[in-house]
Amino acid sequence: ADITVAYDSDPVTLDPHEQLSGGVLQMSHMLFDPLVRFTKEFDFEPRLAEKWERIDDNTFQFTLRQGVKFHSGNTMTADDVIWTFNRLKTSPDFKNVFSPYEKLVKVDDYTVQLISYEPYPLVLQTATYLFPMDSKFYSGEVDGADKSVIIKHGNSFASTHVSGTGPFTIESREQGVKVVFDRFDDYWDKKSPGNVDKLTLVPIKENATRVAALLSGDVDLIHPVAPNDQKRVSDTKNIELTTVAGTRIITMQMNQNSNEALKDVRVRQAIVYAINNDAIVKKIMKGFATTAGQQGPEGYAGYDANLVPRYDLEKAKQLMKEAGYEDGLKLTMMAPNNRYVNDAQIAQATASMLSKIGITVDLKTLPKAQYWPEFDKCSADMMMIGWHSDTEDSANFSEFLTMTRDAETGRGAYNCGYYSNAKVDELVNAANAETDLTKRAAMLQEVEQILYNDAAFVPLHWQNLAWGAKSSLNVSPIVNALNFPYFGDLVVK
Amino acid sequence: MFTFLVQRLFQALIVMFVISLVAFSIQDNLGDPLREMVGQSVSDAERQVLRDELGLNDPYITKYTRFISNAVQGDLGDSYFFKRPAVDVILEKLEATIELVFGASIIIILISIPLGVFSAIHPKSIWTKAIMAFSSIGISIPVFLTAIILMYVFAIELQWLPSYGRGETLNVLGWETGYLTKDGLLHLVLPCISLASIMLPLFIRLVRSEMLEALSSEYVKFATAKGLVMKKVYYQHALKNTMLPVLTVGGVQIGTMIAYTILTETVFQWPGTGFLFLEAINRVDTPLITAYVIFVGLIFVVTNTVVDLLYGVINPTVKITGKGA
Amino acid sequence: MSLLQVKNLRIEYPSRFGVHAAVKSLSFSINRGEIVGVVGESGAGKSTVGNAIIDLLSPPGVIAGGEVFLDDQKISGLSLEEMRKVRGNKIGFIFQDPMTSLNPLFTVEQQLLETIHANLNVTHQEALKRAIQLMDQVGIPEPEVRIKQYPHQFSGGMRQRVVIAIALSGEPDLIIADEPTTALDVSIQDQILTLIRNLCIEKNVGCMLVTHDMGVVSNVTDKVAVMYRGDLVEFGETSKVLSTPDHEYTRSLISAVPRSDRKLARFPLVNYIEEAQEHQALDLKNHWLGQSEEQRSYKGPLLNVENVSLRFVTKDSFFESKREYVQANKSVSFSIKEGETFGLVGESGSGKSTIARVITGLYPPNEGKITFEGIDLTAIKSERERRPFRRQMQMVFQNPYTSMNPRMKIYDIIAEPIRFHKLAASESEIQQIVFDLLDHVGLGRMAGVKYPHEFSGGQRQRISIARALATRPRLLICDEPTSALDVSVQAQILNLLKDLQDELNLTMLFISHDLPVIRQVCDRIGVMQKGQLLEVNESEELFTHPRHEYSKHLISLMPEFKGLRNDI
Amino acid sequence: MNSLTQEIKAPSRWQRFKNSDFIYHFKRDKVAMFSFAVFLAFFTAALFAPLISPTNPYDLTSIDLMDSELPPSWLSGGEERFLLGTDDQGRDILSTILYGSRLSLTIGFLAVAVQLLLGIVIGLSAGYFGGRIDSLLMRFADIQLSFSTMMVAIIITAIFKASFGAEFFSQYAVVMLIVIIGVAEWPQYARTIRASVLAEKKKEYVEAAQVMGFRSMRIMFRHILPNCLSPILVISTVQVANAIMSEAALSFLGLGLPVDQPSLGALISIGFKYIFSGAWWITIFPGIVLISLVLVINLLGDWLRDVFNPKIYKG
Ligand SMILES: Nc1ncnc2c1ncn2[C@@H]1O[C@H](COP(=O)(O)OP(=O)(O)OP(=O)(O)O)[C@@H](O)[C@H]1O
Ligand SMILES: Nc1ncnc2c1ncn2[C@@H]1O[C@H](COP(=O)(O)OP(=O)(O)OP(=O)(O)O)[C@@H](O)[C@H]1O
Ligand SMILES: [Mg+2]
Ligand SMILES: [Mg+2]
Repeated sequence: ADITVAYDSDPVTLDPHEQLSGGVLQMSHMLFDPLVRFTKEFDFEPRLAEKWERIDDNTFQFTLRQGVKFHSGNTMTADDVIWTFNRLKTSPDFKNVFSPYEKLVKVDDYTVQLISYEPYPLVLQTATYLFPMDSKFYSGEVDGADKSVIIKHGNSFASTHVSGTGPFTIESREQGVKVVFDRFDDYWDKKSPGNVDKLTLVPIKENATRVAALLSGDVDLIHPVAPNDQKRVSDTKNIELTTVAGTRIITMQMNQNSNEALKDVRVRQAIVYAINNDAIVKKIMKGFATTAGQQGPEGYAGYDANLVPRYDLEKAKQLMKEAGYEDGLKLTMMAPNNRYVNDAQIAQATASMLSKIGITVDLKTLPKAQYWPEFDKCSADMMMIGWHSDTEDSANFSEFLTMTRDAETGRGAYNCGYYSNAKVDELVNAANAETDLTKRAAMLQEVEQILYNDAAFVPLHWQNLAWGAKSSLNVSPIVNALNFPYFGDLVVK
Repeated sequence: MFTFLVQRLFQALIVMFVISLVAFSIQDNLGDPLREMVGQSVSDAERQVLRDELGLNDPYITKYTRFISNAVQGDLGDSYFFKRPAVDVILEKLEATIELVFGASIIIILISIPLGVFSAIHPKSIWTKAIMAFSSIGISIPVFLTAIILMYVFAIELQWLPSYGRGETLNVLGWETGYLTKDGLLHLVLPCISLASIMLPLFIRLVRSEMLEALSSEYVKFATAKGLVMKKVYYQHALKNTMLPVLTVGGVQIGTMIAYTILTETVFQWPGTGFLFLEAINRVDTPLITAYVIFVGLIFVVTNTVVDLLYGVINPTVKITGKGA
Repeated sequence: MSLLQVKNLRIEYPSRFGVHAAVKSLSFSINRGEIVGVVGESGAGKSTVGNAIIDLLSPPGVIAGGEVFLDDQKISGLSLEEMRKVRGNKIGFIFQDPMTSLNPLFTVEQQLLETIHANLNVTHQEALKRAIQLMDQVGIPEPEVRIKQYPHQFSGGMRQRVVIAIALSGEPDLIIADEPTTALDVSIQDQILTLIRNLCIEKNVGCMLVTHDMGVVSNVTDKVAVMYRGDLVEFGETSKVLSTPDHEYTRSLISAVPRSDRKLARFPLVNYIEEAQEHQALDLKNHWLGQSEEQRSYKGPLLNVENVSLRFVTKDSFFESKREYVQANKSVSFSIKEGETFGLVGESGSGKSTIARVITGLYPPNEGKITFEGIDLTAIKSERERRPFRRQMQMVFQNPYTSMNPRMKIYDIIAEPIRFHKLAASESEIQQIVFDLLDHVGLGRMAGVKYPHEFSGGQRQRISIARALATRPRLLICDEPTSALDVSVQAQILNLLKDLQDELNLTMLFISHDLPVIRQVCDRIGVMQKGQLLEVNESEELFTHPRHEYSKHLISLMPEFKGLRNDI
Repeated sequence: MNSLTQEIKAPSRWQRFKNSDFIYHFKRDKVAMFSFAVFLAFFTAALFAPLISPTNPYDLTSIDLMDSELPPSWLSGGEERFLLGTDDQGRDILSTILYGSRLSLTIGFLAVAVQLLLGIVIGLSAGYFGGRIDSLLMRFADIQLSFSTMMVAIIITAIFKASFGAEFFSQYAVVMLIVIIGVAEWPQYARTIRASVLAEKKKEYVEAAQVMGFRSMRIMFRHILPNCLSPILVISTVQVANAIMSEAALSFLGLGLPVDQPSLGALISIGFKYIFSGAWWITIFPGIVLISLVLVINLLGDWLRDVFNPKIYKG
């Protein structure tokens, strides 16, 4: 079957290692295959790695699938995987994910061992980022330039040429207009029920247009679907809405550096108590989000079901009084207005909720291009940030958002709250070296508990993901919370 | 005439130079291009390396001289996103925009002139009132809404017309045109109407009001006395005299349309320069933004030169000379 | 059966200050082959009648009563399309204001051809031939070249002739000509009147000829209608009306005709004034106009024009050799003494208006210089230095209508220079002066609240004169200042100018085609042809013993008024 | 409308004004009077918004998210408190329209005034003086045109932030918006006026004025300008609507008014997203206000144009 899919943007490159972004990963899952991939339930599903086992604390062994062909016709072997791993280590975007590993060693043609410096628990998570590339195809030179080089801001061989193992090959690509994918005839996964022969991906930026394109039948599948349009999409005959609880947390950080009052835990708590997550989710997100009381969503290691949102206006007022801010205080707040779903509205609603406990908010919303420089400077007392864990793991949130800022290690790089708690730092670091997953989960849960008590930040919600598609498309089996639909497996009736 | 053109060419260069200077000085206020290039977990040190590679950390003067010395060779830098020379990217997207603007202009001309003339000739007619009321409403409905409403009616409810994109195009002498295929034409309808709807009210009003002035003139009276068919009196004698301001506004608007078809192109996902510009702004693709603004400056100089030349053609008392005094 | 019949026509111009009945109850008729002259006071409603006949009254004018018949068919109240068929084809119309009648954006050729095509069924070639022939008939030199040009490249008289050519091009049965020859020199005027005359005889065409020139009336018309304040006071055979007028107004009108045979000290004033507008002779010593500011120590000629040449580019080109020019002035030199009136006569298109514009600094000359009181004006660069001379030097434009800002009221038009040059102490004084000036040119104060387009041709001309006088100039350049005035008003105005001259030593450059007027007014006269000044002579000398061939030719053609002259 | 003070100071002037053609024609034109009345009604309603509006939508404590997207009171689900319903944040639409009009009208009119001022001065000078001045000014206009309102906003904000600090900007947001929108769009006027001037200055009345010795300024403003008025009026009426919507677009860029104080334009833009998801009232009611406002402004503009053209007879 031939289908047309409309996204809000198209992949910036064909090189899977150039940029760690949703778009590139979505593309990677179509043109390449990872060693393992997540299932809907966050379990791991073997792909190019048939089997895996932990050899010791620092060593993890993968057995590769045999008879897998690249688009070029070459056969995939351990050499390709090692080549890919080495390339990843040089990629500015991915090297961070693979920094715990020392090397990938070849045992035989179809067996490799991943050696980490320290005991590392998240090997399988990182293995989802390892999409073996065709080392022969990508080696050598064209026009005097190395084919394998990764260039972010200029042309490279890899950014325009592809040879992967994925279910699709590129037929044509017109950047910003469309990408046409063709089914790869020699695709290894013969068991896959997928029957899409040709998939055209078009970027449609405007929410309303994307929905219109679906409703008018010009495209078969769209993503994302804005909360406002979801009802309309699900109400339309022959069109179905598929939603998945998402993993991107939306938070507000409270800058202790810029505002004296926010150093006081009671003020922070008051703010958290004053904010009605339910109302935001219900009214602004139209129910297409999950209210959050912590960083990681359900299914993540650190998730603690007891840490629920705590909206209590009286309590909030009480806390303000205790902290000596009975007469209220002034805060500045900044939020992007085109980054997250309904970001500006959420910020506005938050501001208005805070006004109920006497906090006057000077709110400013900006387009993301202007917002990020402000965020880098932590310009306001409260700043909105959403975070999606690249490793689908609780620790990642803390590493970037709530650990003490440390320029050297890069910890707390996005911690505009300047929240700092030695215990949290210690627990997260320990968890990252703990291979016993139960123990590790306990540690991460403790972290969440501390953050909860300290009101380190204001958790708002996890954004849901939504796809709208013609009923003939069997979408729900292939979509997941990670937002990498496995189009290779898509069944069209 | 010749001197005039040479002078204009020279002026165009100055204009482009000044624009580049201004565009360059505001670059830092547009946002951080790095953000759009790297993932969230990339460390600060890595970013600095990239910045150095891109020359973003150089002092302003260095950056600007580098830019200018490349620019004289026709190289305005590579787009970060497209990874190709910005000029090429713009030229490539220009086709789509020109086709869109062309279609919209045709609609505007075909509608605004007859309606404007009609409402000037029959100021008391009920139709005139309807036209004027419609145009007032038209002025206040933002193009975004017009576009969406059109899309909902014609694409979703009636399913007569496609909702987005350019459709099938035909390559004629290196120009991808949508005017020669049925699919391409269908795709043109809604965007062109939306784009036209922004300017239509203005032009109807402008034609009408200038026409009213012209109709009260003696030469129109004399032309009537000569026994000419009234159509000729209105559409030749009076209309030509109304053309100067209409042409001027037209010139500016055509320039503006080519330049900022942003909204229409965004709504209809039209792969043209307006959309390109908006995306460039969102992605902080500074080389592309700079190249684009310079390019727009050129468009304005060119359209205004053409308009100035046309003044001379339309109104022989307006002299076009290259003399500087 | 008469060609045109007008019955009880009444035309009104309503305004916020009441309804003005421009024509009260008018009836007359024109037969085929007949020329009916319409004369009368300026503002009497002559043009209004003409416009009403072809249903082109300028708003807010309305036909309040009466009917018009053409060939016994009622043409008043026809539908737009039916009326269109009458216009151009049945009735050829020449508007009073030739300057504004032509569309500035079309060439003369386009405007002529479209008329021919609209009314006659001919091929393009034939039409073009006819157009060129017509241009030639109305006396435009080099018609093949000139036809390609735009109206602004024509002189006043030439434009008037183009308008005539257009009106005649549709072979109409009836020609309504509203002062068609005001801007034409006598020889061309003669040519055109002969043309019309011949049309009437050969093609049996009727003609309504509005004119102020009593000479023309007596020479070419068969019948004459005399209008006074919206009424037809007399209508009959020309010879009868002129020799034995019934109405008092006709009589006084005739008496005011300037004499062409000898010079008088003052113009005879019309003594028929219905509402006795008591006009005391101007007591200039106590009048604002008499309070001059200048110290006059300079002794030489006030104005000196030396070797002035000016050419217009008619076809521009990058290459010098390919450019085409019209030489409008060729080495013109003359000088005017203080208190003198210098007349300029000559062929239409000979460069008279151009030299006037050169003197006022509107056109910088290509060669030569202009000195005013010994100061070289062409050397002055800045507008600021020039300003004092501007005030001392005023001009009445050949076309009063276009020279007035259409969006300003008459009061402001006249008051503005006084205000600007601070010639009056207070606003009330300004008001006094403006009203005074309006009175002196015979318009009355109520004229102040109106806009230029609400006036008749002659009235506009008077406004223009009033404006020029408002700065109390020392040199007044008059380009055809009285062409649209009936003889009675003309006499009044010219007397006013004469008074000013006597009292204040006002210097004048007087451009006119009306030779009798020139003879009455000027001290010395220059004769121009094709951009050159052919001869400069004392006024009486020129009329009695012209030196140049062309001067002789001109004077011989001066239309003679053969009316009663029993009052002198 | 400061007539009251003038009456006391100079009764004669007031008298003259009362007798002027302007007032005369105004009194006789029902459409003009009606339009003016409507305009005045909007104007006063906006001016006295704090007194007449049911709630203060700019006071965050008074709004509740739980009240959001309520339909107008006469529809099912509507509430008595909110006559025209509420927006996405729970603001009363009626009150927001009243408060928002105040901002939008101020910005719309003053920004157009700035555009007019710049456009007229520059266009007149370019057309009248011609030559080098013309080239200079018109190329300047080309440069200006190349930078969209958005870019101009970025430039001007950057300049002001650099020289006065960020605080200043938020404090004087309205002034800044007027300057930004005013500066961004003058070339349209300048070019139109220049074109008219090019045609007008060749006319004889201008020559006559020159012969009178009038200063260039006077000739430009007093003589030529009134004759170029009709396209200016047309563009102005359109520009008011444009300015109101531009302001809304700028606030999206974070360059305009604070998001929690939506202007009329902003309210309309907010509502776009909801128009097909049910809550049409967020856009429609303010939209109707804007349309009627623009309509009466246009009617007044047309009327003014006729008054200023003495040749057009006004029954
Ligand atoms: N458009 C108008 N509005 C108001 N009054 C007008 C208008 N046109 C002419 N009038 C008035 O009507 C009267 C007659 O004007 P008309 O032009 O017919 O005079 P005329 O006899 O042709 O005079 P002249 O010989 O000076 O041309 C004048 O008093 C004039 O002021
Ligand atoms: N702007 C111009 N461009 C080109 N040629 C012009 C221009 N103005 C005048 N001319 C030409 O210059 C010549 C002299 O014109 P001018 O107006 O001085 O004549 P005139 O003596 O006043 O004639 P008339 O008595 O008919 O008014 C004419 O041949 C005319 O066509
Ligand atoms: Mg007349
Ligand atoms: Mg002349």
